[in-house]
Amino acid sequence: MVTSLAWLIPLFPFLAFWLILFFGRRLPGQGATVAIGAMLASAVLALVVFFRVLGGAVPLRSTLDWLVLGAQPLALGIQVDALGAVMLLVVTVVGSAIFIYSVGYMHGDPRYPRFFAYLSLFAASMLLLVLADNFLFLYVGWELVGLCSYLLIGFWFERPAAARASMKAFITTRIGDVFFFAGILLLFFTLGTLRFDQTFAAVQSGRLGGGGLLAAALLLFGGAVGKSAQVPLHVWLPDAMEGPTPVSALIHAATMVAAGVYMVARLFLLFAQTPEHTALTVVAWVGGISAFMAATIAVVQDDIKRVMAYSTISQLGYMFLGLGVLGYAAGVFHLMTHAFFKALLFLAAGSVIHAMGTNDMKQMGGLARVMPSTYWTMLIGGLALAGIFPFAGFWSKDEILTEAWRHSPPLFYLGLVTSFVTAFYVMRMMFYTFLGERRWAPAHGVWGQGHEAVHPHESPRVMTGPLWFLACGAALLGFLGAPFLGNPFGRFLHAGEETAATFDLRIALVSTAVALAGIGAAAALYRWRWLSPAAVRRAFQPFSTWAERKYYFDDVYQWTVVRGTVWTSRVLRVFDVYVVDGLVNLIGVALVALTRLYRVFDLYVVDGVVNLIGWVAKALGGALRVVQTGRAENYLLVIAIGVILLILGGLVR
Amino acid sequence: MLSLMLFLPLAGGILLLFFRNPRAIRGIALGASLLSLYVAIVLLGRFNLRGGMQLVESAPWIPSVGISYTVGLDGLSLPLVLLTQLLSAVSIVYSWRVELRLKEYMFLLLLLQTAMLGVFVALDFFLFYIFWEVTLVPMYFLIGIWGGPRKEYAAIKFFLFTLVGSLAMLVGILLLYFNAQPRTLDVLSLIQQQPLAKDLRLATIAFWGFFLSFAIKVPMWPFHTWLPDAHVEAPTAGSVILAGILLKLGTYGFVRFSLPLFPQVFQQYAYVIAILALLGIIYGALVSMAQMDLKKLVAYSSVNHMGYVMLGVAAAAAAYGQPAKAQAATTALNGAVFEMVAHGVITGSLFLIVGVIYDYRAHTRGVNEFGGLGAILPVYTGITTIAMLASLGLPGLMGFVAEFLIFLGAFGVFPALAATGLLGIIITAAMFLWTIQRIFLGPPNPRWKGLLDVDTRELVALVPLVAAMVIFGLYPRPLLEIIDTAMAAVVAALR
Amino acid sequence: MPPLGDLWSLAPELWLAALGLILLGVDLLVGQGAKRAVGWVAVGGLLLALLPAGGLAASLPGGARRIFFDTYAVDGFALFFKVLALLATALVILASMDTFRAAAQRPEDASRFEGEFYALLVFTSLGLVLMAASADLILLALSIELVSLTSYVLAGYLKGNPRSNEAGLKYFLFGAAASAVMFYGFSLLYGLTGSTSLYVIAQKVAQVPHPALIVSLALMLAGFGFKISMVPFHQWTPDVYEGAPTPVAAFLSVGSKAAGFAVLLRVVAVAIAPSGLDVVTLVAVLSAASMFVGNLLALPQRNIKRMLAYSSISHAGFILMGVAAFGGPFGNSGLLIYLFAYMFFTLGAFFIAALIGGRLGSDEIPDYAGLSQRGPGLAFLMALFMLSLTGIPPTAGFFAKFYIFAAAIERSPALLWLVAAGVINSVISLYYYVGVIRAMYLLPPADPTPIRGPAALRAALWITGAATLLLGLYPQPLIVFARTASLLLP
Amino acid sequence: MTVGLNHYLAVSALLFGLGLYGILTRRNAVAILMGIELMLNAANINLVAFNRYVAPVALAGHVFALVIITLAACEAAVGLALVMAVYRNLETVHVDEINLLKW
Amino acid sequence: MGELAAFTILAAVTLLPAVVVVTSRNLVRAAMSLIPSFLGVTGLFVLLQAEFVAGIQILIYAGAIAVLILFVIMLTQGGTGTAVRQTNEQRVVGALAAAALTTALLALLLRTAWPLAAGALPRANVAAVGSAFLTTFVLAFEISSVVLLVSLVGALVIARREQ
Repeated sequence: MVTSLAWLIPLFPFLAFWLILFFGRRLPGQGATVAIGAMLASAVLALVVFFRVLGGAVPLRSTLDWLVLGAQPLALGIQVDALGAVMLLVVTVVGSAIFIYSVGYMHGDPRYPRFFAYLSLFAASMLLLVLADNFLFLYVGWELVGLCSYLLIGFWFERPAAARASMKAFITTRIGDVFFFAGILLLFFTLGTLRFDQTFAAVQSGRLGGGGLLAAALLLFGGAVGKSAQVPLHVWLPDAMEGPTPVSALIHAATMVAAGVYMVARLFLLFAQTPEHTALTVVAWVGGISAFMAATIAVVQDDIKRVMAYSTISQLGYMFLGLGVLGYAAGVFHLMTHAFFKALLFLAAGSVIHAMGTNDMKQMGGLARVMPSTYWTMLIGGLALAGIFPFAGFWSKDEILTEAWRHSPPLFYLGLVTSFVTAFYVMRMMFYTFLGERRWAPAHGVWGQGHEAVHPHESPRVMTGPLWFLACGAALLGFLGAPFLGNPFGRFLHAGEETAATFDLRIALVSTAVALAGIGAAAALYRWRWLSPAAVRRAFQPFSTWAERKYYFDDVYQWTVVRGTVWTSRVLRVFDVYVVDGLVNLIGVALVALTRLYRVFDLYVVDGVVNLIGWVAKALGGALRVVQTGRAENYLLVIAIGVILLILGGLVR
Repeated sequence: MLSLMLFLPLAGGILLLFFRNPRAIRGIALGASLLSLYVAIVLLGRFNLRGGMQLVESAPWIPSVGISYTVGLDGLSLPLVLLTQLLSAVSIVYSWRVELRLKEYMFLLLLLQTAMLGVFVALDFFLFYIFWEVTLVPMYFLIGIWGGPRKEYAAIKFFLFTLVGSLAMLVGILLLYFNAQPRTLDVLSLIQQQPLAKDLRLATIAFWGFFLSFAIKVPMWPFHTWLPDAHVEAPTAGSVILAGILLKLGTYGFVRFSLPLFPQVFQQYAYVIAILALLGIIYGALVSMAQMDLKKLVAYSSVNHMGYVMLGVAAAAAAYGQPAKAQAATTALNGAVFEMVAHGVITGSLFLIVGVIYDYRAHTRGVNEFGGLGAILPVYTGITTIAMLASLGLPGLMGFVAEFLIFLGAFGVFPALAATGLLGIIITAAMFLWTIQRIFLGPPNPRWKGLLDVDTRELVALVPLVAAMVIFGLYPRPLLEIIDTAMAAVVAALR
Repeated sequence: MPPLGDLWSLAPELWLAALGLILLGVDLLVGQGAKRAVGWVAVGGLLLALLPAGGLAASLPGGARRIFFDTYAVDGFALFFKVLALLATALVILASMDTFRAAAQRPEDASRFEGEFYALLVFTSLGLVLMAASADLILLALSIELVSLTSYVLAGYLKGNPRSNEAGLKYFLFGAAASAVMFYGFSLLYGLTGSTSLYVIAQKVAQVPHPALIVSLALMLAGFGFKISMVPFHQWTPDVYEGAPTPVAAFLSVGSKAAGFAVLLRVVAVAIAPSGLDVVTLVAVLSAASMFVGNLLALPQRNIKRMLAYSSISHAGFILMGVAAFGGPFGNSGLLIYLFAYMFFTLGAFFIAALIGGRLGSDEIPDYAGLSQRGPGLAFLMALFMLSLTGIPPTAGFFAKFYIFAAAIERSPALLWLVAAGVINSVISLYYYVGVIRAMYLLPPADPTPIRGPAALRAALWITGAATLLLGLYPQPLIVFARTASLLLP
Repeated sequence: MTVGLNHYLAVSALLFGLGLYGILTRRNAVAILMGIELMLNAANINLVAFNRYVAPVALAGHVFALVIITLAACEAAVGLALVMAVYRNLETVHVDEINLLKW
Repeated sequence: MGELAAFTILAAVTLLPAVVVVTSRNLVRAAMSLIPSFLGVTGLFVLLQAEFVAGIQILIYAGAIAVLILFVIMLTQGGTGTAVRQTNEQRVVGALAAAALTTALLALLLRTAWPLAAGALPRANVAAVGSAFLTTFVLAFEISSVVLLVSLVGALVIARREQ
């Protein structure tokens, strides 16, 4: 019964999508009400399912014959285990908050209903992905999530930047997807199943091991790298900020990027079975490097959303790092807490942008007084991100660092440095935005006298409400992983097993100290102004230039992959017109030249076998025509020669 | 019943010759087409999923030569018949506004419909060949009379290319005929007899005869050069039928004839054919990307998609005699046939979409001349986006299921080739998204301010196709179940 | 004295001879304005001749006979060609009536010898019938010359027209030379076997020394090749077809070609084949050469009659494929089926050319532009004939080609190359046949006035059109007829 | 040495060759016709000679020769009529000047 | 011996005028030369005991055909006279082709083992030919008459002027 209910969880938003798509403005609240209603209904169902799982029914399953192959139905379906239940809750709850917030944020947009339709589809796809008990559904959800991000990033497609960004996002992630797909194919080819449980069983029984398994795992991880924007496929994420802010929140918190982490977590058993955890080591290092690199780039961004974007890459890196060092629970825990505080940060940033009409932090300042709700909630989010006790981020990040320390000290140090940088850029952002002097001119009445003329205001309730709700989550959820409460989250995730991860006070202290140092450094530069940021920047040459140029990833891709493909395709087109088609002609022309046929034929004939026939045949015909002189004596001669030839031919045989 | 379905359109076509009133002509054309579609649906109702070849109707025709009129349906032909019916009806609806030589136009469309249906249901090689060739004639006229600026060139090129192949196939058919005991042109009994199994030299000749015919029709790389010309110059309905159905004749031939009749030879050359398919996949996608003409772009994407189909077929062929690979072969074949239907629906709708903007609105197909249409034509944008997404293989839409199955199966046989083929998926995605971006996104181009969105007639033509994409994309089982039994039988026969 | 029964078997021939005389007589009786009546009498008479032919057919299952001391065959094969010749002649006469009417408008083409024209056609038809049935070299020589002599006259019939003069003279010179060469070949064959009877020759030919036989064969082939427009004895064809009155060209392309093939088959495939010469390869090479030369030369043509002439050469190549494939159920009847089918669509195409030529005063293909609007029925029929000439189903041309390819493949895998040549040539031929369709359907008319033919011509056209389609869709009766006919070839 | 078949064949072949030379090199249509007549005569010599030496019992050769003589007469009549018709219109009987029809 | 002498003379009478026929620049002389050539052939026929054929040969060839040809040459004066070139441009090639074919004929025919049969021709030759025409070749006889009739009609149609 409950498992059948689980089908409804993605179905509600999916139906909402079609409803809104077709009936749009005629629906209550121009479709927003439908979308939110569906989302809340899903959230309620998710809760029901969650408690069911909590009650011990693990995992819940339900299958459906999606197609038949060789007269055998391919039974595919959904399952809910602890991981799934947690993710369902995160997606539906955070999603609901973002939906509600959007009502305010998107107010007055000409494609308002469309926006909610896409959001619903986005949520539905993500929920399908989470519920999948097999690679196919996982992949379907995975791709649909990508589609929705494409649609939503490019929602304001009139802006060329948005259109470009949406395409970049889709194609970059699709490159990852192809690896993912190849991984699926490899697994299906060797194991003959698409179901997770059967795959795990087969892997554990050793039917696929060693290099094959490693290859499969790495291919699958390739998908995660694309989806979760890890180095080197992270380039799409910052550009994706061209989408409306709620979209960014949804992408960064609950759906798109979380999918990659979720996938690795879901397939953790498979990754863990690779020889000497090689696959996990790769995961961890990719995560660690992404975390550090993205954090350093975030430091030099002036666009408030881009700061967030790089922060997301960085935090996702943390999650992978956690998973990679065998901190299964830690990674997933961070995924959950991050969902809350990052959604919060984005929505708050959206609130700021909504008020200011710009993304540029350098044109803000002193907003704390104007928009207190936003300020305070964002501060909570910021502290959670920085990993300050007792906010949610502290607990999850701490757990990851503890695991790292136990399994890979170099990664621990990398994480630690990153945590300093994280705290630094978060506070830099807060100082730029909310504190200090105003760097904007108050409005003088008529809007449009210049871009400085803005009138910042607190956002409406429909936007601040979700902010506060998420702030509560960001502040309190960490305690689910608190050691003194017995780490209930970890136990739940491990289905009651005793977990190895334990709290290490020394690490907690060190990381807190590092985070505080980061905050202090930020304050020193941007609040107390002991040092000029420019001077610091110079001091850190060439490091800072690298960070500003985003480690040149975009440039390299532009010059190699993008131009490479475009040029190849152009060259091939020319090739197609002139060579493949022309080759036959060439033979024709050569033949014409060879036989010295002097008739001139239409030069426009540049194409195809038709023209081979055209050229050669007409040329031959022209040449033969010369024999057809119209003079009887020639004809008679041909009779004689013909007879002679026939005699000769007959004799020779 | 099957014959009724088969000849209804032709009967309608002949009937409308006696009318002058354009409305009557259109009405008769659509009526005949829909009636035939209705009969097809009735037949679908009678179709037994496990029944193999069924609803067979047979009558002696030219007994002296062993030719009979035999038609029948199985899981391979039924989906293609339905596709034909659907696209033909859609084409007639779309062509409602054609005024130039309307009577001839509708007659040719209906004749074409009968011919295409005939190819799919014929179970006698002579009958098959007649229908196969008859498809060329109306198409020649459709391109030649109602086509674009280079219509004459495109029409004759199409005709010549495909005729080369057809005649090569005729030689193959005759080789089969004379080696059968007793001599017959009945497809089923020839498949059962395997007349050329004992003489591989002749079998090879016959195989390549068939191959040439089908490969030109598909078209496989490097026989594809007729396709862009024909597609671009054909009128919209012509392009729809050309891409949606006529290309399928080739792949249908591979599955229906080449695979069961010459399994050994096909296996021998499967790798070569798979490489050609792969070239088609990547080449088609890349060349399509560079096109500035929307129709050409869609045309080259067909080269890419038909490459997938051929990859699946080649994979199945390579699995001959290897029971261990039977599962992969079945999967690949299922995918290939599913892709035939999917490509028909998707590319058919894409050509309609191009027609909508070109025929009655902008009168240009230059990809770069548009921009920002998304704000001006929201419905049109939506439909186009769905179709293009389906074409690039987005899950939840029809194209994905097909590509998924093909790769799933092909990977079991040609891992390296299949993996390389995945590149095509990326390029196709990039190509279509870039196209969407250039046409629909960005600031609205003031030049197109006054364009009207899709009208009812066009919606009636497009919605069934889009619905099919979504429905079979989400739940492919009904369609796949029909296909699967037939494909399992083909593979079983290969062992 | 020969038994009287022999005369009964000769009833169609006798009736034709009588008909010719009757026509000459009727011509004297009717006035200058009503010469068409002679034509109608001729058509009626020819159809009447089908009756005794039918009676013969009924008596045939009793066995093929040789009458007049084995010089004349009364067999299915001969009967088949009788029917073919009678039908072709009747159709040509139907079409000629319009040609004379149209020619009367142009002073250089006007002729007051319309009645004699029909009589000569009937005599030619008699010649064709005799050719197909002659089993003796002497009779062959006579009947071939009967056809030739009348044909020379018919080709040059428009005496005021220099082109017709030229066609007649060229045809005569070429034909007379070819005949002289052929007669020399006949004389050698007689010397080698001591008999003029084909049956005796067939028995004795196995002992004949090959070099001399080759010489004889080569010399004879000049004569036969001339009749069937086979390369390298084809060169008169385009000039004569272009210059001759169009119905005459049609008649040459169908009637004398068919009879030529009948002779070729009787002499080469029946009488010479037992010698052990590799006749198959020889004929196959000639077949391929004819196909290629005919087709390649047809490509650049703009004059419809010249184009059809070259097409006629290439079709001779296709039919020769049937000669090469002789032997076996397909091979024996392939040639018959091809010729019979070919008759209808070739006649049809020429008739339309005659009609258009008469109306427009031009035989240039570009002048066919927009015919689909000026005469939809005509254009449709012409398109049908063109497709049939190419061999596109469901036309008679397709079935004929199918059958002849089948015959070649059945004969021997060694003939596959010839089939391949046939395939290539079919494709080449599409190009120029479709050129006509293109002009009619794809190009706009220069002058939109409708074109309609008179009733007689329309009847001829619809008969040929219907036959073209019917034989394509349901060739079974034709196959039965042709197979029975070929079985009875002794 | 007696006269044998080969003697006659040699004469016949030479006569044939002369006739052929005539039709190949003459430009006057009537002259070409004369060449053709020579070739026909060559055939007749063959026929009669073969009748004498190969098949003396029946007289097929003689009959054949007579038929060919008849045909030669007919050809001459028709051919010369055509030459006259051409001459009337074109005022030439030279075949290399009669080529309205070509290619 | 006498037979050989007769043969040689007749062969010369046949062939030498024939050379004139095909080479003379004067067409009247060429046509006139036809007559001795035809008479030579007649002589050969006699030598071969074909008296009836010989008779017809004189009547038709030497009598009718040669005269007819002369007649037409006179009528078409444009083509006669020594001033006009009588050979065409392909004289050399034509000569070569004729020579080649003649050589081939001589080489192959003279070397052939003909199936020579002993036995003599019927004595009463003329009557025998007549009876052959009325028995075995009766059909040929009948057709010959048709051919003659048709040629006559045809020649008349062509030769007569249109009004």
